[in-house]
Amino acid sequence: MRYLPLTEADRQSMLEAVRATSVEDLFRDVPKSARLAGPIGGLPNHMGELEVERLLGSMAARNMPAGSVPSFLGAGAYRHHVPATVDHLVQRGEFLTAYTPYQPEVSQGTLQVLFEFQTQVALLTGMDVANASMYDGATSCAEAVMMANRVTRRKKAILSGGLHPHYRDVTTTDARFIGFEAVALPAAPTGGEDLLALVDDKTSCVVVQNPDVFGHVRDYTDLAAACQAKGALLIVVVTEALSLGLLTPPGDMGADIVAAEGQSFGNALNFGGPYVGLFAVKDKYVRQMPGRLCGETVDADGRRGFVLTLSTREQHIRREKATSNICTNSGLCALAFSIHVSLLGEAGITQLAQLNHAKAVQMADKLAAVPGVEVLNDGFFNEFTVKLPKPAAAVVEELAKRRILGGVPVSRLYPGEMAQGMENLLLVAVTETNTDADMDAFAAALSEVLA
Amino acid sequence: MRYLPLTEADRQSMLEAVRATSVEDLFRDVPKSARLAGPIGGLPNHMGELEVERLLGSMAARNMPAGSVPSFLGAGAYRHHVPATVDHLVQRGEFLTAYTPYQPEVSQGTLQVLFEFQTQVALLTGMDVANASMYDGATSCAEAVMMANRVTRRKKAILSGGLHPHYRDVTTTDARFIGFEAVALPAAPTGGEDLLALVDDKTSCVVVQNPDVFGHVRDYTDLAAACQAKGALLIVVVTEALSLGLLTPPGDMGADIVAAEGQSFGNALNFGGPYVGLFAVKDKYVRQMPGRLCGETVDADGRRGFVLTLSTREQHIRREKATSNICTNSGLCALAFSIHVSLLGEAGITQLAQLNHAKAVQMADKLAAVPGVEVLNDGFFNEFTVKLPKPAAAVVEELAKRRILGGVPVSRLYPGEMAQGMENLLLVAVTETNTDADMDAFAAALSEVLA
Amino acid sequence: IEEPLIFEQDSAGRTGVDLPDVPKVASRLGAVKPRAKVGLPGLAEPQVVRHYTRLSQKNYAIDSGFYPLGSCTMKHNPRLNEKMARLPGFSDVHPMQPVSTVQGALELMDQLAYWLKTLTGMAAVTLAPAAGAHGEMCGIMAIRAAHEAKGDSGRTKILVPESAHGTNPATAAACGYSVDAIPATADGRVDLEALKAKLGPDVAGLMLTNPNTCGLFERDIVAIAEAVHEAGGYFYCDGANFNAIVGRVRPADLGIDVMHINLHKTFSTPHGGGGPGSGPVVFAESLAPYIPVPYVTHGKDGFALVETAGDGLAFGRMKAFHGQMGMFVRALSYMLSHGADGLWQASGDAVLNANYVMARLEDVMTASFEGPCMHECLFDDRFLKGTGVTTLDMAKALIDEGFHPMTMYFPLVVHGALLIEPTETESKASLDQFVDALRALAERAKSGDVAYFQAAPRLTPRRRLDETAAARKPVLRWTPPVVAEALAAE
Amino acid sequence: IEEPLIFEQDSAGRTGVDLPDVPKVASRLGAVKPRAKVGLPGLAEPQVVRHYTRLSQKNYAIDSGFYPLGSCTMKHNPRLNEKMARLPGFSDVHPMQPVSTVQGALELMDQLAYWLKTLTGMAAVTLAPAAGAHGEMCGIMAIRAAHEAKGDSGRTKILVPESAHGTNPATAAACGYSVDAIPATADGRVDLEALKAKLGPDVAGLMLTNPNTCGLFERDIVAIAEAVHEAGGYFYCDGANFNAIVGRVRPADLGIDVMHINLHKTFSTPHGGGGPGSGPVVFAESLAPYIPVPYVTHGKDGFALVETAGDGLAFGRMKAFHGQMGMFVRALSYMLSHGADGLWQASGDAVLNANYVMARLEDVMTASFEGPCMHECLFDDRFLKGTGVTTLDMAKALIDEGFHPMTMYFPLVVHGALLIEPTETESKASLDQFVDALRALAERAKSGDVAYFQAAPRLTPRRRLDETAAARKPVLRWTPPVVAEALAAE
Repeated sequence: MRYLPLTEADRQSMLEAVRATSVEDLFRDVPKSARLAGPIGGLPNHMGELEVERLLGSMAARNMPAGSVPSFLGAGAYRHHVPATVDHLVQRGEFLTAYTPYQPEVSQGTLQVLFEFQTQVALLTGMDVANASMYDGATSCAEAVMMANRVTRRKKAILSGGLHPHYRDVTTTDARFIGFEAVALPAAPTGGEDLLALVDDKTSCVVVQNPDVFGHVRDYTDLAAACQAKGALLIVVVTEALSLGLLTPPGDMGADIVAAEGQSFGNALNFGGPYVGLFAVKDKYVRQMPGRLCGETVDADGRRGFVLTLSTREQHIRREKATSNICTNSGLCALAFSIHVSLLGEAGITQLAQLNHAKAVQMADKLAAVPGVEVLNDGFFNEFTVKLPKPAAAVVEELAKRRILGGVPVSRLYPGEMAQGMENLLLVAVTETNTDADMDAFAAALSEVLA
Repeated sequence: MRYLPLTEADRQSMLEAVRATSVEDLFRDVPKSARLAGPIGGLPNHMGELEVERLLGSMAARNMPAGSVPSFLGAGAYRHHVPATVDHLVQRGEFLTAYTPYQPEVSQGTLQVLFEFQTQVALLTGMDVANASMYDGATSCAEAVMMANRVTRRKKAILSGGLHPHYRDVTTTDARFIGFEAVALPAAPTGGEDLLALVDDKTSCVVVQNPDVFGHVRDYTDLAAACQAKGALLIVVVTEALSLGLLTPPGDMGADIVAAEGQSFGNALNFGGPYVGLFAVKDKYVRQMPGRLCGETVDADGRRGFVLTLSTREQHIRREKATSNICTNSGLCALAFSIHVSLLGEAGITQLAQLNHAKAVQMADKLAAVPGVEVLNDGFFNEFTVKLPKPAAAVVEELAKRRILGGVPVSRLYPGEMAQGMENLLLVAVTETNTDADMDAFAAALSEVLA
Repeated sequence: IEEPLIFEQDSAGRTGVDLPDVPKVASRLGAVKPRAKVGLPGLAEPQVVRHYTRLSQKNYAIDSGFYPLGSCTMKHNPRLNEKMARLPGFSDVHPMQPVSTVQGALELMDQLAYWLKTLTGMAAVTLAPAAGAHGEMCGIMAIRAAHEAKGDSGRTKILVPESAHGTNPATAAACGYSVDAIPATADGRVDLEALKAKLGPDVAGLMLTNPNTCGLFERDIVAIAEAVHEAGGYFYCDGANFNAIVGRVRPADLGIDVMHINLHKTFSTPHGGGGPGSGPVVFAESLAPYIPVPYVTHGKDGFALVETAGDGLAFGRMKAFHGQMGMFVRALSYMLSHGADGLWQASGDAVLNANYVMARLEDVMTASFEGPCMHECLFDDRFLKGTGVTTLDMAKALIDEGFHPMTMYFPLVVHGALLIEPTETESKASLDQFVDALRALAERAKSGDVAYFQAAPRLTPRRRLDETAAARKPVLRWTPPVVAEALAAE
Repeated sequence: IEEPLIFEQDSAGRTGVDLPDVPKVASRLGAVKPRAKVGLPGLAEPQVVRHYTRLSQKNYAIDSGFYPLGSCTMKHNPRLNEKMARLPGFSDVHPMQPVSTVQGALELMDQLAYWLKTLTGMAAVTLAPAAGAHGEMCGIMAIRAAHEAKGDSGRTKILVPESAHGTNPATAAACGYSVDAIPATADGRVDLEALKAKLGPDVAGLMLTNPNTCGLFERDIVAIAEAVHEAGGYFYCDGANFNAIVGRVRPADLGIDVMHINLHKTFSTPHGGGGPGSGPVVFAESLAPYIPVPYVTHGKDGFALVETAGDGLAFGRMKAFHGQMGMFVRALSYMLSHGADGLWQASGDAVLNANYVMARLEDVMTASFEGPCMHECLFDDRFLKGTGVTTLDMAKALIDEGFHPMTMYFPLVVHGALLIEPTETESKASLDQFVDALRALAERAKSGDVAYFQAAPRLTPRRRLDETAAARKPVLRWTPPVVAEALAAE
């Protein structure tokens, strides 16, 4: 076994040192009935690299990589071009195979990265401070609601109909088991909901999204002020972090908490994970924030250094009184995010965001020109909703047969009855990875399928 | 430009510091007539990563990767499975972006690798010492001949007809320009040449190959002794380094110099390069050896360390009196070789070599069963020659249309008239990467093509 | 050379990417204006590469040395797994592609589920949880769902041993349960009688780690399970220490109802400086219906995904999309590489290594409990008594010897704990080196050289850091110098 | 922690690979017996990863800091290039595949050739040479072939300036020419009159580096070319310093007949601790027919390969197969990334950076010649006169400041040379840091602190190594302890 350095001779001499007759002897505290007599049944024996590559390679080959065809999928996961530098650096063993930086003297690399990451997230969201990342955008959203509950000592959250339905689901799952109320408004493909009307003195927070799940860009400045006037917090969710390169950030609108998905920077699609949740708040809420935090300090010689801090909020110190049970972050994904954002810089992120928007505008025009297709959005960033003359799910299957991944049917996000009235809606995302030829191929194929 | 850190503001302040009015001003020593007025014509402007990936990706897509089809190509380049660890470590910036280790205090990593590499090569070839690598096997062979000329102060080399024709060409090219005689015997697909008869008192060396280019395994023990008795050196070439895991090594046969291609360990096919030449000699010839050498020493505190040594043989010290003009080695390829060999170890290399041989035996039997096909070899390692009832080049083209890379036609190696009488011969190599299904597909397709 | 923050390397207009020109179209942002400025620094690519390379060089990692962190299973992370996870067929697949275009991805999830169920003997598995603690949450949700389904609303308590990971009580509390601690016996196990005394109709379940955090196998585990079941509760096992028994003992055979598995511990997906993890949860028949969506099924046209809870007993999503796919690929690659025979050997070697370390240290340090231990061994600070040297000092001094410290001050059941987990991927030579270093330090501590320990570490990029100051006035981000000055002047 | 040799980590039977069982067939090795033993050590994969990771950490590299080695062009190595070279369509293609299956590979070679010809203004190019020195060999072979074709056998001499790279005379000598050195003028250029005096019917050609190794542009280059041509010789240019002028000056416009190009310098393919390099050679019309095989042509069915010299003027192979394909991909990736505008900027920045370093150091160190310099600047050791500190000492002290030393004692035309090449991929901040460190060291040297310098470096994995002892009794390989003992006892 290539991963096991002990030789039979080592094992024999070590057994002598531990005064045991066999390795099995060391398992003597296990009830005899539960001890297997030898390697477990029902599984193959070990394989070499070549065989593993063949087996997993054949599974991989049964998928259609988004990059191998014109692809316009978004809905909370975006295909952006990640510079080669990012993955190279992420794979350095010193980052990849390190643990949580609990021993700061030998973890300054990871810690400085986290400090820089926190700053980048704060700048992008326009907030005061950010944590060192969460599992993903959806759990970040649910944790934001629970944090609002703690801050306001109230237990009712209002979830906008523009919130990504997976984020809504995760929050309502938590609501059910953890015990708070989550009022989820129906999907609002054309907007027009009156969130403020639902805010009462039991309401801890209102959760909105920008751009919302249908791609609409909103200004929540007034809503933020109104919520806060009623003692509730405004939580703004962002699923396409690149939009923060172009749009007024939630912090400038007055958001109390921003919960976002950071996958767009540095992270591949990965069939949905691992991704990286962003979590940023106003200064005054720092000590109520869940998750890990890195802070600046000095060492015994007075030199600047970094440590994990405010750990008295955390489960490993506070146990049942912790702000959350979370004890990992998305370290590597946060590193990838941070490297990509560092490469882009101010100039790059602005141009990339503009490029995405301009291409989306072009695509929207091309699709609007297809007979029977209507673009629902006035304003959008790089994703918008079109109304087709047929159910979108079937159209998408037809497009896939033509080797085009033509967007996410809204009915996929709202299964069963919830999709009623939205069966014909299709979410279309466009990024810098889509060429003019991709866009033309999509429009042409759609014309064909709808003809 | 993503690779250029100077900003316009930097440039202005630096121009002031150097008291120049413009960057162009710094080029004032260049004759005005030769100074371009601006970016050169005929070339595109800079491209982003995504565009470069598209352009090069489209070129890559117009090739048929050997791993994507059943592939039986050898003739001096072999497709082996390289563990993922190898490429991961080779890409570490500390190895990849370091220079030749002329400053040993900050290059102990590269130096220890070279010391270990030299030892591995010496062990594999059965020789006393090895250098830190050459460009490839063919240049290694030519350098071996020139070294033999220096050692013997003679100027005639006898090249066996079993020597890879590229190796022969490189040696005869050098012979033409550098000024020595190279007597190349005709190709010997079935052996039977009398090399010793050609050795006279002007002969510096005899160059043989094992297994030879047609796959025959030879014992050169008697030849070595006979050459040495006549004052000539025996140079043994090895193009498939993995064979050293199973066959009696040249050192045990009495070879004076071993020149080999190391690509089989750690290095991809790369359409022919970069590869890694191995060069090993008897102890007494160390100071006549070309190329870089790493040696053990101690530092100012008495600790073991490594340095480049015997550099008085080299061009950067000896200039026109150097043993060769070589001033690079194949550092990264040698590193890949060394890591792969370290992973294999004694047990792995033996098993891998046995596996290659056993599969080749199976393949030979399958092909021999195809009507009209004859296997020429009695003994072979992982490559053998078959005689087809038709010209092999056309057969190989037919097989390629069926998406099988069915070996190297001997006529490809011996262009034009040299191929006479060998048009129907095909070299077939088999490695651990060939599955039973690959082998059956090859035999079936060959039957079909020959039918 | 010190490495400044990226913000301190800023030059306006500089960038590390080149992008095509933006097509000239009228922008259609709706109500919102483009923002004026983000405030990010501009660096060229060479600077970025050097920045992160230099930062990485300030980290200790498994690749650079022995990392004997107890309860963390810092084993070798094969590069094959990284390579497999980067196959475009896995990494470049969108979670919302038509299922007809992701059959291989679903097959991989199905295969991983099969391995996990087979190795644990369990009936069902969810791959959704993003980490161990998330898996705990999932398990406790399932327990609550099961009691709710039976209409049993009186169970408000979860029992948790004193030695539990901090996540256990945090999870139970987060799910609205009160937490009742169970004491340990003198031999480091759960006190069965004390447990029985606390069991009753108000107990929803027990959360237990096995092997426990003292590195010991809970000998009475079958009796514990029976007692919990008899009282109408469910038995949750924290699977963080599964590495000790994987391939040798099936948790289902111990009476466990539900257990999470840390793919980033037992199955070697990298820790990555703190994540991402992946925490699948396996369920016995008793709890199998109570799992979150989504999950993979075999449909008539191949594999299908169930993405909504509907009217069944399954409950809603725990995260967006389908789980940590990238980690699934790595874990399955690890499993296939080991196979049944390799896992048997791996858990055996993990336990042998830990016992070897314990045996070689027990004359100079104080082992807390009698062996055999499982995959980790526990010492307490009695051997430091009177020396003035603390557990922390020992750990920091160990850094200067070239090793990552062991886990300190955990578990809480012994004083000044030092918990050492060598894992199966360390060689005997590496263990011997570590043991020799620790023996020398123990001798040195006993010789009275307190100053040496208090000044450690000396050879690191930073010496001991002031954590108190960091927490007192938290500085959690970089601030532009002018702003920072203004703030300081306030 | 010291990292032992792999041979010192051996355990019998251990391996870092798993292979399928060997099919049971009768072996058919012919006359030769299987060998009994190779003698390689057995390590498991985790040990191998750690070994090479630790070794890498003992290296200085561009990725970790500034590497101002003169004449070596240690610029940033983009990772994009590495990624491109690993596309299976390039990396997993066998050199002897039917040409119908490698059209993309031939297209890439053709494209690279186009870029090289356009950038140099030359008529032809060979991609075959494996490195710069190999390219020199190729160029001199072409010169010899051209003279031979003309039946001109009296040309036995190659002129080489004193400041030439050591490879130049070595190459000329290896090709059977005698080498005649040309002196330099006081301003660091070739002495045109001295050159003219040596030109005659016995001169095959001139080998010149331009910009030369003093970092200066040969102002008289056009006159030099004319003189050489007039005398019936050819003008070979060592292209190692092409980075100074790439995209701004075409060597053909200077009268050069043949020049090699180091893809691993100008076009950023990595140095890799000493290779592999790649040294394509460009030829003016005068020498274009005299190139080695193989080369790519446009055939009627796409691209074709000419693999044999045949009866033409082309000559035979210089290496097996078609050249350093992996390096071609990287170089073209670099070229496309820069484009005409980026290369213009790059050479400009390279020269600006060098002049800036020179300007900032000239008051404390002694610049050998007046500027402007090109891409590198040259100092000599006059500023150290009387301090007892040598050029070597300065270099070693610089290591402790976190920098790789500059090139020392080369070129030979000045005493105690320090040759600094910053390249275009260093930021101004990085140059300032370097300059400040060097200024401080120069001051320190002048202050008389010789001991400090002689003890440097202090902060490296090893302090100064005994190179004399290494050469006196060379130990070039590990030997098993028993054997080593026996040898020592002899």
